Amino acid sequence: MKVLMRGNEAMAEAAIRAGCRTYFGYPITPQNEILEYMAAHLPAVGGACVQAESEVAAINMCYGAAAAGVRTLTSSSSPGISLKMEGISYLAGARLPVVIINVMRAGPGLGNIAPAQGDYFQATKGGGHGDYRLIVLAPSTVQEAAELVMLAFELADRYRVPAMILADGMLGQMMEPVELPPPIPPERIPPKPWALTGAKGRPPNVVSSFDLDPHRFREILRGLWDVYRQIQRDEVRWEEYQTEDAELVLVAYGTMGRICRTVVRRARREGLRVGLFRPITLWPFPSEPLRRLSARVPVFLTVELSAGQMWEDVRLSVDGRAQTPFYGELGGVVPTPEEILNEVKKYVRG
Amino acid sequence: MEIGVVFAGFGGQGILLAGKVLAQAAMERGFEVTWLPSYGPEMRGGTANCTVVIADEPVGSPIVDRPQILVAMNGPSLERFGPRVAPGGTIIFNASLVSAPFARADVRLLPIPMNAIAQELGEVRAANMVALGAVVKVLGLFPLEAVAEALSKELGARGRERLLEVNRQALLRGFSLA
Amino acid sequence: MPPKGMVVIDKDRCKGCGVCVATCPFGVLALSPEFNRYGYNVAAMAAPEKCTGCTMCAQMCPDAAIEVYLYRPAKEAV
Amino acid sequence: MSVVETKVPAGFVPVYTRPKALSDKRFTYCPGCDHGIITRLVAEAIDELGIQERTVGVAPVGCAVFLYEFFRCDFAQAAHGRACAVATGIKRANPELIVFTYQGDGDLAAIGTAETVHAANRGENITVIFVNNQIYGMTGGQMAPTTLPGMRTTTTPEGRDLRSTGYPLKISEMLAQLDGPAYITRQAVFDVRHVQMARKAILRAFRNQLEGKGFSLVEIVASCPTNLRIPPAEGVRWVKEQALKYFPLGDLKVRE
Repeated sequence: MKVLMRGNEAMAEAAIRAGCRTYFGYPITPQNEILEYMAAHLPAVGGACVQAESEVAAINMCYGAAAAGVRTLTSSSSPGISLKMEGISYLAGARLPVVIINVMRAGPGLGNIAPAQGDYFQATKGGGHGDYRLIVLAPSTVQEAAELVMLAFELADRYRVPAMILADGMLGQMMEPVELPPPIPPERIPPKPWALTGAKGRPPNVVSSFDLDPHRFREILRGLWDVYRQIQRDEVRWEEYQTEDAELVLVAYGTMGRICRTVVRRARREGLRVGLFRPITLWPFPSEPLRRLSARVPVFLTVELSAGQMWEDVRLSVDGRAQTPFYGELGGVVPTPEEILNEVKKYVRG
Repeated sequence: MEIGVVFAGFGGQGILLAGKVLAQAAMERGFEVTWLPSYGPEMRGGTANCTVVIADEPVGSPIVDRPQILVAMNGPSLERFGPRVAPGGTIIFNASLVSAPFARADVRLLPIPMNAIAQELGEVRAANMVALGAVVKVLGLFPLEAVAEALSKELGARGRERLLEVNRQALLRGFSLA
Repeated sequence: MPPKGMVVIDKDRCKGCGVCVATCPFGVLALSPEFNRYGYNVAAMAAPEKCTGCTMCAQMCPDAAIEVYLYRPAKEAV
Repeated sequence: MSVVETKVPAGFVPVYTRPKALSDKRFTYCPGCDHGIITRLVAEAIDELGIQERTVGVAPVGCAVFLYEFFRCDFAQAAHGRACAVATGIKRANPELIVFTYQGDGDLAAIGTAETVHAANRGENITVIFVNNQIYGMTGGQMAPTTLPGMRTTTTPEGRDLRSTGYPLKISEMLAQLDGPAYITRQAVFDVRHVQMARKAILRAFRNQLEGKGFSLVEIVASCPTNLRIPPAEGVRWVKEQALKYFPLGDLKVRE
């Protein structure tokens, strides 16, 4: 059954359905509904929701809960995610599966609360200190947001890495019909023999990101990067729309992806052969499919609510085989389909 | 087909609710739909607005620069959003609160004394439903009953069934005036 | 007659800090001139006959290196 | 003189043995460091309450960073200062676990002040062991929030100047003002009598958790002979004659 649901609330409900039983967060617009939803609904399923004293505390509470073997979520918006970065680096180092939702707003600094995509670098290139990556999933509809939250818990557990949902204020605040996936039965959540459950009948478990011996630590990180390579091989997700005969492919993610879908439809109506390539996993970035596409598409127009961040990954993927112009907006301004279509028309003619 | 409707007014006028009920009704009638509120630092007493997009294919942007329909429940909203309404569109404005008529030749201007009607019905907070009734008529996509059903769901969910009847009346009045 | 008590000091844990030596009210312990493998002059019973098994040295040991025993032949028989 | 008595002659029975909750790992603390006594007291409390198989420790950043190697129980290594937040997460995820943090003054009273105060204020049902030795030991003797007035450290080479660096932070007094905590006490380990009192306090702090009483914190005024550049055995005098002037011992809050 479809229900009309706000993006933030759909993501929160999806987390509960994914078996998330602890949530730690701190108020920041435009994602407060996640914290509020969890406060209202987690206790009913035997879970715990704590409004933490800071983002720093919240992410470290997640660290504890994940170490205890329980599925756990935190959410915030850009400035709050910056504060969480210390903890996120520790999660990556200690191999803890935590799902982090970033409902992006415009920055840098306090910026404003309007939708933006300026945290792409932070999300996909590490963000915190050290050699690590996050699985980064970018939903473009409320439906997809719910589904990707559930997937994020699954992937985080499977690979023992933190995973991030990179949404924005538009997606968090909008309501859209959504068909919520059914709850995951507890027995389908994989056991975690490494978790801190009390050293009963087994040697003690230690959750740590600490190793003073460079050679031993190198081996640990090599193991981590083996996992990352496996993720890069097996978990790349993207969507192509009308790319078959396209003379220009728009590359956009998240809410810009859905707006660009409208652009494609309008362009096609005008006889312009335009397609859309929408990365769903921002890390791992779908470089290979984009590279394949670049063998026959002459122009890739990247559209972002930023000064051009994903654009760098697009250019690395296309690697000079096609033109790679950029169109972006800053400060929380969202371009209209008309504006993007006008940009498209600089490169293709009907 | 993709129609953008903007509801705008003071915080507390039921702007977000009116939009949500419209979106709910459209969804129940099989349309693609999005609802996007203005979200800002002000909680009460400021301005509020929301955008509903109703379409027959997946909605691209939930933000609408040129809405086909504007509901302006106060003067500032009319001034702010009135110029943005697409040519050929409709501006439904609250004649109870807006004294200076908004002049635009390329749109249909629909003055409705929303507060006066609601007060007459004994529930001044139902002014938003008067407006919504008018929107449904202008849209012409589904019967008023669809909105009444959605509203009863919404009010039921909020434990305010007693308000249902007066709100139905308000919807009817708005619908008949449009 | 054997002493009332005795201590067993884990040679490798002892860091020769001397806290036990300073603590012992009966002068049982002293730092030995011998090194353990970490290079510390470890504590040892210099006057074992004076040990009462009071456990004060063990309670003060910062390395949990001292175990204390009491002479209780009767109890053992029981 | 024999260096080590390895064999226990017949007729001797143990009256004081190494706690079972400790692993075989040698402590990595400096010679004479009070950390070793405090670590052992925690292990003794775990033994006495029989909770080793349900205890999860949270190790800090500081001289006790390797704490997880010293215990035979599950452990999480926390980021600097975040131990109380990590402990909160563990406890909320699984309230059956007995969760304790073990933190120094830099970790708990500087970078982790917020996490500590708010865990205390929530009455989080955890046990916090707070080792206050008035200095950053692990990083080489810099000024801590609890550094005494006039005390020389590597960052206060002329002695701590109250006008520019403020006063020793009295965490226990601060926390005792809150309604949340169940038990706030300040202890020391400079002699046997105080070790025994500290032992009782730690035991009580764990027992409080078992009984669901809420947040319990045992501050222990300690010395850092290495960074004070004094012989280990003189740490006793330091604590007695200097530190206790600013950090008087005793219970600051006891909620029955």
